[in-house]
Amino acid sequence: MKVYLDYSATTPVKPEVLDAMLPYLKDYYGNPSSLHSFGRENKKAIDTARDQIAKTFNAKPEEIFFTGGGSESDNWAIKGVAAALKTRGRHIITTNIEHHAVLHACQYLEKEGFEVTYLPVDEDGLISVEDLKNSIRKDTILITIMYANNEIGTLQPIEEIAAIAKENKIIFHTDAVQAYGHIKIDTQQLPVDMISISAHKLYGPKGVGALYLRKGTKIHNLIHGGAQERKKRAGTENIAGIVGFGKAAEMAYENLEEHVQHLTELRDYLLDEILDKIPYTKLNGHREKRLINNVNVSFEFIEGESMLLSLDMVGIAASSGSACTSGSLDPSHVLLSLGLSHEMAHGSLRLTLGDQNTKEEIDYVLEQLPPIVQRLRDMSPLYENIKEGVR
Amino acid sequence: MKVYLDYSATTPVKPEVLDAMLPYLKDYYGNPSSLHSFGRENKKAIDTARDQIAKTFNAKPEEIFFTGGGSESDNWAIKGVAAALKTRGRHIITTNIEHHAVLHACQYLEKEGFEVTYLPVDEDGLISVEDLKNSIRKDTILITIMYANNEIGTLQPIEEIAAIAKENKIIFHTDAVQAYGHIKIDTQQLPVDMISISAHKLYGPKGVGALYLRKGTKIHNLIHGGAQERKKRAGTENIAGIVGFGKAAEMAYENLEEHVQHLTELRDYLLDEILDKIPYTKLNGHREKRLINNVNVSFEFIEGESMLLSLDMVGIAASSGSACTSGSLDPSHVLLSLGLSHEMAHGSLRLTLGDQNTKEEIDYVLEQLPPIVQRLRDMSPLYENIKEGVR
Amino acid sequence: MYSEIVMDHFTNPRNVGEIENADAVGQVGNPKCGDIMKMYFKIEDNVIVDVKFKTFGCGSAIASSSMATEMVKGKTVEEALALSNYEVAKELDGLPPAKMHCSLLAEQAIKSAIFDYAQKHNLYYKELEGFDPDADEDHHDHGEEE
Amino acid sequence: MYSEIVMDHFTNPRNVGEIENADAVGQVGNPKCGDIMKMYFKIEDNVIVDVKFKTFGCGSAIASSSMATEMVKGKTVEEALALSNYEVAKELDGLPPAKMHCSLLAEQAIKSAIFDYAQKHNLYYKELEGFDPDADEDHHDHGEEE
Ligand SMILES: Cc1ncc(COP(=O)(O)O)c(C=O)c1O
Ligand SMILES: Cc1ncc(COP(=O)(O)O)c(C=O)c1O
Repeated sequence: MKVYLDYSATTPVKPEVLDAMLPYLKDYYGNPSSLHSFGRENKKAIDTARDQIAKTFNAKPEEIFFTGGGSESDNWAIKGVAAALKTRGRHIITTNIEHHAVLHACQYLEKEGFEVTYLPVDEDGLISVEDLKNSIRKDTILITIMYANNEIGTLQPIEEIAAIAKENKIIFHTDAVQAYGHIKIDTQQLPVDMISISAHKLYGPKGVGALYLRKGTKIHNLIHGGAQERKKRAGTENIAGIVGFGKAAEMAYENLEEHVQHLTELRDYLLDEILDKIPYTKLNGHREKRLINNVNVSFEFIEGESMLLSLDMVGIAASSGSACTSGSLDPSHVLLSLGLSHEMAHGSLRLTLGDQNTKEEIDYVLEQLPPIVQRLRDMSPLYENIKEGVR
Repeated sequence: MKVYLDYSATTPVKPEVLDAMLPYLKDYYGNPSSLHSFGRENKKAIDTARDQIAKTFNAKPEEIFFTGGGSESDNWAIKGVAAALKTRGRHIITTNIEHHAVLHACQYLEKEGFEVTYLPVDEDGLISVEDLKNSIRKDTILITIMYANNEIGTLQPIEEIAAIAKENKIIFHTDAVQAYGHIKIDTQQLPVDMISISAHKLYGPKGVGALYLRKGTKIHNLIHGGAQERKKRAGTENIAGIVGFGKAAEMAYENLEEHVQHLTELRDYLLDEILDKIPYTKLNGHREKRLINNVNVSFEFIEGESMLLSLDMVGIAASSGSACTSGSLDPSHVLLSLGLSHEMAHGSLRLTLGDQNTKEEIDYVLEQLPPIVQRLRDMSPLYENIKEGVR
Repeated sequence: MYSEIVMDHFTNPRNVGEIENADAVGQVGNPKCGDIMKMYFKIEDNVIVDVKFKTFGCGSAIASSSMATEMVKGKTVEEALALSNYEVAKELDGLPPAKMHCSLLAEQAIKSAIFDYAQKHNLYYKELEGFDPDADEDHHDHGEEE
Repeated sequence: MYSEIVMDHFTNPRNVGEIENADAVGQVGNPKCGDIMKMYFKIEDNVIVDVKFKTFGCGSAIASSSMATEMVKGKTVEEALALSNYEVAKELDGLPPAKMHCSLLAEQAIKSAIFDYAQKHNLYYKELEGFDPDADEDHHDHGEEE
């Protein structure tokens, strides 16, 4: 049995999405900037995709700009606003648990003379709204706080954050790469100025993303050049990718309720059973304020990569915040920010669900996982004392 | 009859390229950064594509970095080096006839405190090597000069330019988006530090490009985030696009000689016949030092867009440097840099050939074009005097 | 990009040509901007009985000339002067934002021709007050498109 | 990512466990870095006659422990001391660059156990000069990959 439980890493392209894309990889190859018939069709296709995505945000099509992915959107939003407003101020507020695309962009700006406040999070991964208020300064030009965390699934109090930003007239960006497709974001209700999204997280193709940019938001380009994307993002458009993104977004929001119910049920089942069946296990992230498809737990005494390898051998695809899975020296900065010990962070397992998952698959995981954990614990020098009742 | 003669704008994806891509849009959907079997396949596919492209440059695979297109590559190269070396100097040398991705990136840097020398070109579109030498200053940190011009097809004296850059220890970047696939660039011979390329110009997909970055070249990231592309370009990889790019590059260089011969013959035939058949017509760009697939001519007394529309109606896809085709106020900066009058720049027609073109198609164009030009001239107030022999 | 009516007037432009000994000739635009329009009127009893044009320019410039000449034919000089570029664009079933200036050029070509007529015959038209046929104003209103 | 031999040793690790009343016990690594290796030796007549290990760590750490224990079993103490991490990695048919430190950890676990043995029996080994079993050196040599 093959069970893919790494949907937060990336998703398969839905057949309908691929079908929508294929004509633009075959017959409609003209450059959308061209005048002739070969190009005109493609211009229309991009407009359609832009409409599809704008609709999911209850936004205007002119507020959607296509990019090469979520990382580009994040970098553009953050560096673009920083560059545009640097004479007004050089202070940025973000959190400790952002995706690296945000975190490393902010760290880069620090080297270039900006100051960044990294808000801490509590043990569930939530920032404190009070902290946010207190960190605002006269020279704060940007608040960038993710909607949903990619590792632990925690959802931030986005409405409150957006309201605070608005009250203080500070541009507010949210990395919604993980939230998009699971949660309805209404830009008429939520005073957010910029939203990053990425197609491959919601059954669209890899290498295409978008930035929602509220009309009037001051920003510099990240990629200068031709007049594409209303002169804000140059480069011949990835038409097939954009068409696929539009279709995927439309499909996600057409079936949102069903999708939410299905995944929430599966997630709760999986999570409760794991916590019930496997001792010395801890949930990471908030129990309620979490993505509908995210299960993240730490198993004491064992390390994540060896768990992933063992799961992979029985056909289960998952991920972990262990340093050993990333080639970095430290385990996940997100898990450490929750106050987890290095050991517990190394022992984390992330299972993220998707529309294709079934109860049978979850049962299979629940059958395979406990012996794997036990086998690794039996091999672990950290487990010795436990068996003997000593701690 | 449908004749596509706008291959420099973009090319169709070759069937073999699409075939190579499809598995990565269907079955192999894992994230290459993932440890499990779903991800591992994709990591290998990216490595293969990197090898394929490295080979065309006679370079090391670690010197190839995938991007979201030619524009991103250009922006990264220019802004990345500028940022990395700004304490050493703030002077950049480029030309008047670069693609907007280079030109606008440079203009942006000017606003940010850099100084840019834009080398002029002669009537054929060639820079003077003497000019280049004279413009070098102590604080020059980057020379960025395109290999082949996208509008007029002129090839710069790249070997000499690279040698001068090397002699002066200045980083040299070339935008080879148009040259790649037509010309062999050997990085063991040519001392170039950075090369921008784009897949959709050589029968690959849109929205994927690459930057050749010679080992040791100092550069900052344009897109920060995850550890992809050896930490130099973040973002989940556009695997299908990258695989397609690799395949397209391999195919282009496998058949290079044949391709060069075929296109050169067709180009010369088309060009000579046009100049022969249609009076008051001028070749734009250098007659010999030009891309094998580029024909660019100006027809006096008429405007380009109306030509394109007329050609489009008989199934011929072409492009023009007229302002009326671009929504900008001025006609092509490239044509004006050659010393062309606005009128002549507006009257330009670019026909760019590709592997699929046949002699029959060219004959069809040669049959359709003269009456179109004549009809528009007959409507033009600028042509009145000519008919009467007055000028 | 263009409406069917624009394409029709571009493909089969009405009233192309010159009028020998025209009563009024006007020319606007310049090659720098990529469009020049020249109009010739035959005027009898204050009525434009014939009209011809020559245009150097893009598809919408040609179509606008063609449509504008159709619209003023048979009209009185005053009626012709009252014609606005929006009416021309409307009759063409709209023009892309970046191309609206082409219709303006047509309006100005008409005014320019009537200016010529007024000067020859020492006539005064309120609508031409302040009109300068040689003004090289930036009539471009190119949108951000593309 | 891993060779077949690594996967074999990860899936069926040799010598997992503890030795009661072991002659030598050594532990290296710390949970911060994500790997801890503990080795137990039974030594008779200067020969390692039995060896067991426990490892908290990634696949290559477990495989390295398994391979290293196989390699020292039956060797003299001096021979065991001479074992380098490169030999362990080589026997495993290579390790990814980012995982080479796991083989180093195995080498150090052996040294640490022998250090314990030397201390208990007041023995001197040239190879252990300067060896500090509690040193928390940054043995990571992660590559730039990923
Ligand atoms: C010379 C040149 N440079 C850069 C580019 C930009 O490439 P892309 O459209 O892939 O961003 C192009 C083509 O559009 C080009 O012709
Ligand atoms: C929260 C978050 N932000 C940004 C990204 C980056 O998106 P992409 O991989 O499309 O560049 C990801 C996923 O990788 C993510 O989960």
